[in-house]
Amino acid sequence: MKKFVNDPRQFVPEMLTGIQLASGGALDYDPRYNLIYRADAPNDNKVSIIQGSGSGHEPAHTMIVGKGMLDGACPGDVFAGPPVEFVYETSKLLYSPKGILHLVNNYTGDRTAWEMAKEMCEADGMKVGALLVDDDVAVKDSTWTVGRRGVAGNFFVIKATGAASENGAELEELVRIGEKVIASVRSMGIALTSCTPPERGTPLFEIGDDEMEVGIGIHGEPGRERVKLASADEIVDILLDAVVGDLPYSSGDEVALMINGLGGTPISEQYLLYGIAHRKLADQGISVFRSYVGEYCTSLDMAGASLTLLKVDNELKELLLAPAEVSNRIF
Amino acid sequence: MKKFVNDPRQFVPEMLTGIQLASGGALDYDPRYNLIYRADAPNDNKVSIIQGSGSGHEPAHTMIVGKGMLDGACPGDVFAGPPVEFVYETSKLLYSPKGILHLVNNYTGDRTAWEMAKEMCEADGMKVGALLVDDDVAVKDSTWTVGRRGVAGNFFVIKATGAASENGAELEELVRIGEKVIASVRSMGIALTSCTPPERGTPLFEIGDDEMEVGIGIHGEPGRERVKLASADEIVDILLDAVVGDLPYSSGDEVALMINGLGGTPISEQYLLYGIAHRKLADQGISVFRSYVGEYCTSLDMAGASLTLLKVDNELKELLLAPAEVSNRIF
Amino acid sequence: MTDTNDDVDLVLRTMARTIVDNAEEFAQLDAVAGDGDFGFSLRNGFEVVEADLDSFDHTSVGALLKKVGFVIAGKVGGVSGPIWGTAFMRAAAAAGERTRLTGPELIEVLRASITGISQRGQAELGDKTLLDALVPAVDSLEASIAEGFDDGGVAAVQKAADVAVAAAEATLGMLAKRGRAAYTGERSRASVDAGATAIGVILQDISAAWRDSRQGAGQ
Amino acid sequence: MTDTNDDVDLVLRTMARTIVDNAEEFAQLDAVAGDGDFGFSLRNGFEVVEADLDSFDHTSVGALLKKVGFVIAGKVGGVSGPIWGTAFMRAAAAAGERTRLTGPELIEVLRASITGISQRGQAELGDKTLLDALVPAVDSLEASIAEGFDDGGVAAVQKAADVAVAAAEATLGMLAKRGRAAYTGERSRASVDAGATAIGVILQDISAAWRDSRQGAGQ
Ligand SMILES: Nc1ncnc2c1ncn2[C@@H]1O[C@H](COP(=O)(O)OP(=O)(O)O)[C@@H](O)[C@H]1O
Ligand SMILES: Nc1ncnc2c1ncn2[C@@H]1O[C@H](COP(=O)(O)OP(=O)(O)O)[C@@H](O)[C@H]1O
Ligand SMILES: [Mg+2]
Ligand SMILES: [Mg+2]
Ligand SMILES: [Mg+2]
Ligand SMILES: [Mg+2]
Repeated sequence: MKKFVNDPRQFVPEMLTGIQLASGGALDYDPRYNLIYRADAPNDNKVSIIQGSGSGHEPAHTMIVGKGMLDGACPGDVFAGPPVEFVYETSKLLYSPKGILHLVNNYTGDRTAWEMAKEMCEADGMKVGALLVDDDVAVKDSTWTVGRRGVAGNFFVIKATGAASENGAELEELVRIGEKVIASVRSMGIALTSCTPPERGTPLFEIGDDEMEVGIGIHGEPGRERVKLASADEIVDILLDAVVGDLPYSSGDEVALMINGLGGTPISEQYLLYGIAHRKLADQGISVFRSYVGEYCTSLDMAGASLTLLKVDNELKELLLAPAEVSNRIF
Repeated sequence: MKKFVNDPRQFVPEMLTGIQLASGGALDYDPRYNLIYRADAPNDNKVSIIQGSGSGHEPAHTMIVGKGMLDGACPGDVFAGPPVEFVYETSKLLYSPKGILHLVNNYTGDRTAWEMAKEMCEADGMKVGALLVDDDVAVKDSTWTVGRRGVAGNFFVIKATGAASENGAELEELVRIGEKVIASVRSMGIALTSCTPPERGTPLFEIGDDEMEVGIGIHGEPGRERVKLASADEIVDILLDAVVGDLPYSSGDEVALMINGLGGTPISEQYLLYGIAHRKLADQGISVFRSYVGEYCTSLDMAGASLTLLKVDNELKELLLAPAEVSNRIF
Repeated sequence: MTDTNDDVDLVLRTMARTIVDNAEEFAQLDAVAGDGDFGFSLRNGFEVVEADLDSFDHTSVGALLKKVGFVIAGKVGGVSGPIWGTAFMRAAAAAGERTRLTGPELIEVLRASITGISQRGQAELGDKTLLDALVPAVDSLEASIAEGFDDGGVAAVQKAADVAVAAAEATLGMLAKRGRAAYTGERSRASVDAGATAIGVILQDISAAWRDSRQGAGQ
Repeated sequence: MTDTNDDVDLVLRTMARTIVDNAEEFAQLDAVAGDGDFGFSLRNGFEVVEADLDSFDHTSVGALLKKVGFVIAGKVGGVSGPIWGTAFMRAAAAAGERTRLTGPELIEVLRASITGISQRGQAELGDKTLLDALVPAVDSLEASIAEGFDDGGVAAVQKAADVAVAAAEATLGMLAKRGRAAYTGERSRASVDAGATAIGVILQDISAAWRDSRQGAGQ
């Protein structure tokens, strides 16, 4: 296994320690619940916003805790949603009199833990809002399925609700905004390689040198189908067809366009994909309001990328442009 | 080859097109010289700062063009410094009456091209300053060697001179500041895997599953030595010993600490390394003024990381904290 | 017949050991169509159960199982935390303050677990989850208890374990409707369910421990 | 003897073709201890030379070589751009407006190239660069010219090419003091220098083309 790691079972705690130390005092770390939180949270004047899925998707979500984003994140182990206890205790620790918002990615593990914790919080008299993120169009959505997965589009839910919360919005308002984002955001990913959880030490699946997984999840679970490796142009076509056709997005729409690296794909390739996608969208009359290129929601060291579109209106534009500060920064 | 690419020979132009399109009008692109530059450059009221090494090190340097950073970057092909013509023409296009600053990484190819171009510019009557970045302690520095390589420490040279230039500093002042940074910054890297240039299509070197390259360069050229894969703790020890011992940095020093991912190593591992390094430095009485964790100067898809220390004084602290805007952003 | 509480203790101890010992193998089963964390997640809870079992409140079956449920919900992530946690908590509620359970009472407790899992996971029999091994095993045990036995249940438990293993093997070819494997659609048919397989392995070990305890008791 | 300008054109054309054809191989040689771009970088320039050669100013040897030098400096990145660009520009300056060069004049032009490379790269003979093949080849040619020949130089060029190949092979075991290979220290001894090897390959192809041109002329 080619990783920078000590004891693989300490991978998550050691990473979280690094996040805290890198924050220059902006963040605190509670090792009992894998919890990274704003040193100034809870803030009586704003609704607290928390999230926690599996680890291994960094920077989501522990590295995007900060002003205008999350107040706290309490992930589970690599690719395992947090135990109920993490969520319940985090909710109590970060509870604001204005309420607390649970941002939940739609996986059965995450959902059940967050639902159980929400019930426990409400039994304690806490005011809890919840949003279920499910932007991955690779998964069929119907009442008898487990529904779509939450993937990179999650970033926009955090960004929008985080900005609104910073402005003092009430819990109901945040839920409305979050639901608007969720209704307007769609994603799909393609993997070129598998990924290796530190404790496992070997790739989660084998894949040929000339193959790729279309509609990949972010946990090394296999994708929708395996096909021959294609050119960047063809790959963008596959992604755009699936994503644009789903909402659908149509001529005249303004969108945020995100190319998200899955962890092992260099930024150079991500920008190459971005350029192609931007031009192909323009050809369809869909104009990009703002670009997002980089790693937002990864799958450990997987080589691959996902494409996310968010249809924006004036309210969302303003929230996207609002300032924010996270530990995962450049300057 | 597991890459998002169309014609490999168009890799660099297609990536640069993506950078321009993602910039929302902040950047322009001149395909004749692989040139990405600020749409508002040259600015008569500030010295222009340009750089250009090989491609394949993104975000360095084309993705860190912007306010408070570079005015332009004109890289060559993957791992090849720019032809003289790129540098000369870029210098002319971005020339400001206050002068132009050439930031050069110390590789023979880069240096010769930039020196030739500088002579040509000066023959035209232009005022040109030059800084030679050589922070890699893995390479022995002596008069009969080619000298140290310029690696991730380069970021700090850009950040400091970029901020000062934005404040209106004169060319001589920028050279002084840059030289101070260069005198105070040291780096070393370790690779866990090789990297694959798009046109070549196969890794530049073979490396065993239980091996790592210590003192790796950023072009897939082999490192100082190949040793058995070690734990994250041991790796940080190797890096810190080499880097701290070189300047040397000593108890009471304040530093900027950078963990730079080489392209294929996920951000989770980078933060894990950061936490270890931060604590080990504290043990030596060296305190971290500010953290930098992420990809700053990569080697395509290489799994690996480098550690950079910059000793800071009040002047450098202020320059590091000054605002900056680049296309490679999170929000 | 020994005290039920002792039996529950034995079962928990056996189960915990099996899970700790098979963490990698169970994780590997989950890697085929899932995300490879199943065994590691379960272990995070059951290694605490194993280490701390002696200190848990043993005054009643309900008290003991409740504590186990809390540990699981506190330590186990992913779908397994809520699923297994709920299973133990519902069993605890059904067992209540009793220290002895009759055969039919045991079945009632196990049924409460199953209902809990089914509700929590919104999963039904045939959805290709651990229920597909657990339910037939409990059915088998119920039938054996109804028939009656004079070996302390040694054969009945073994039969239930065998039924579980066979049922787990029969998940090969099934379409996953719940869990991460469901994302892969038709591709999920190519592998067995990790949770169901784990139930088979755990029940085999419980059966062996049960036999040892009964033979030990008989000597 | 044909017009020198025609010979220069022939040499340039041959060289360009060899470089384009061997781009991957030359890049591979550079990958061992360097960064694997050498062949691709050279090709970026010489494919333009090949495509546009007819349109270049052929009024003098100096004019032709100068244009080639400009193309190389404009298109070739890495150390090879300045090195090869300088080599052609210095050769151009030495050749000047002449259209014919005597043997000794040719050697003078080649020496000017070598000096240019050496100055530009701050490299000396023995530093394990292309100089280690180029210098002995030019030495050999100079000696052959001094001895005189009556085959239009066919044997002399072949001998120089053979000397270059042998010298390139002899870079195996040498310690690299310049170029990226120098970063690897003692490890650099394990491979031949890419630039020197390329010189050998190019000279062999030039020799073959030279022989064809002279035999063609002789028929
Ligand atoms: N909705 C569900 N209801 C009941 N059991 C489930 C459900 N989903 C998955 N399982 C069981 O849990 C196992 C996977 O557990 P685990 O790996 O911890 O979950 P995940 O990684 O998907 O969060 C599956 O093999 C299956 O037996
Ligand atoms: N300083 C130097 N002076 C002369 N020739 C050099 C020098 N450095 C390298 N070379 C030659 O150039 C070749 C490498 O060229 P290239 O790959 O383009 O350079 P790089 O990738 O290091 O910029 C080497 O094999 C060597 O023959
Ligand atoms: Mg999981
Ligand atoms: Mg190079
Ligand atoms: Mg799983
Ligand atoms: Mg090279």
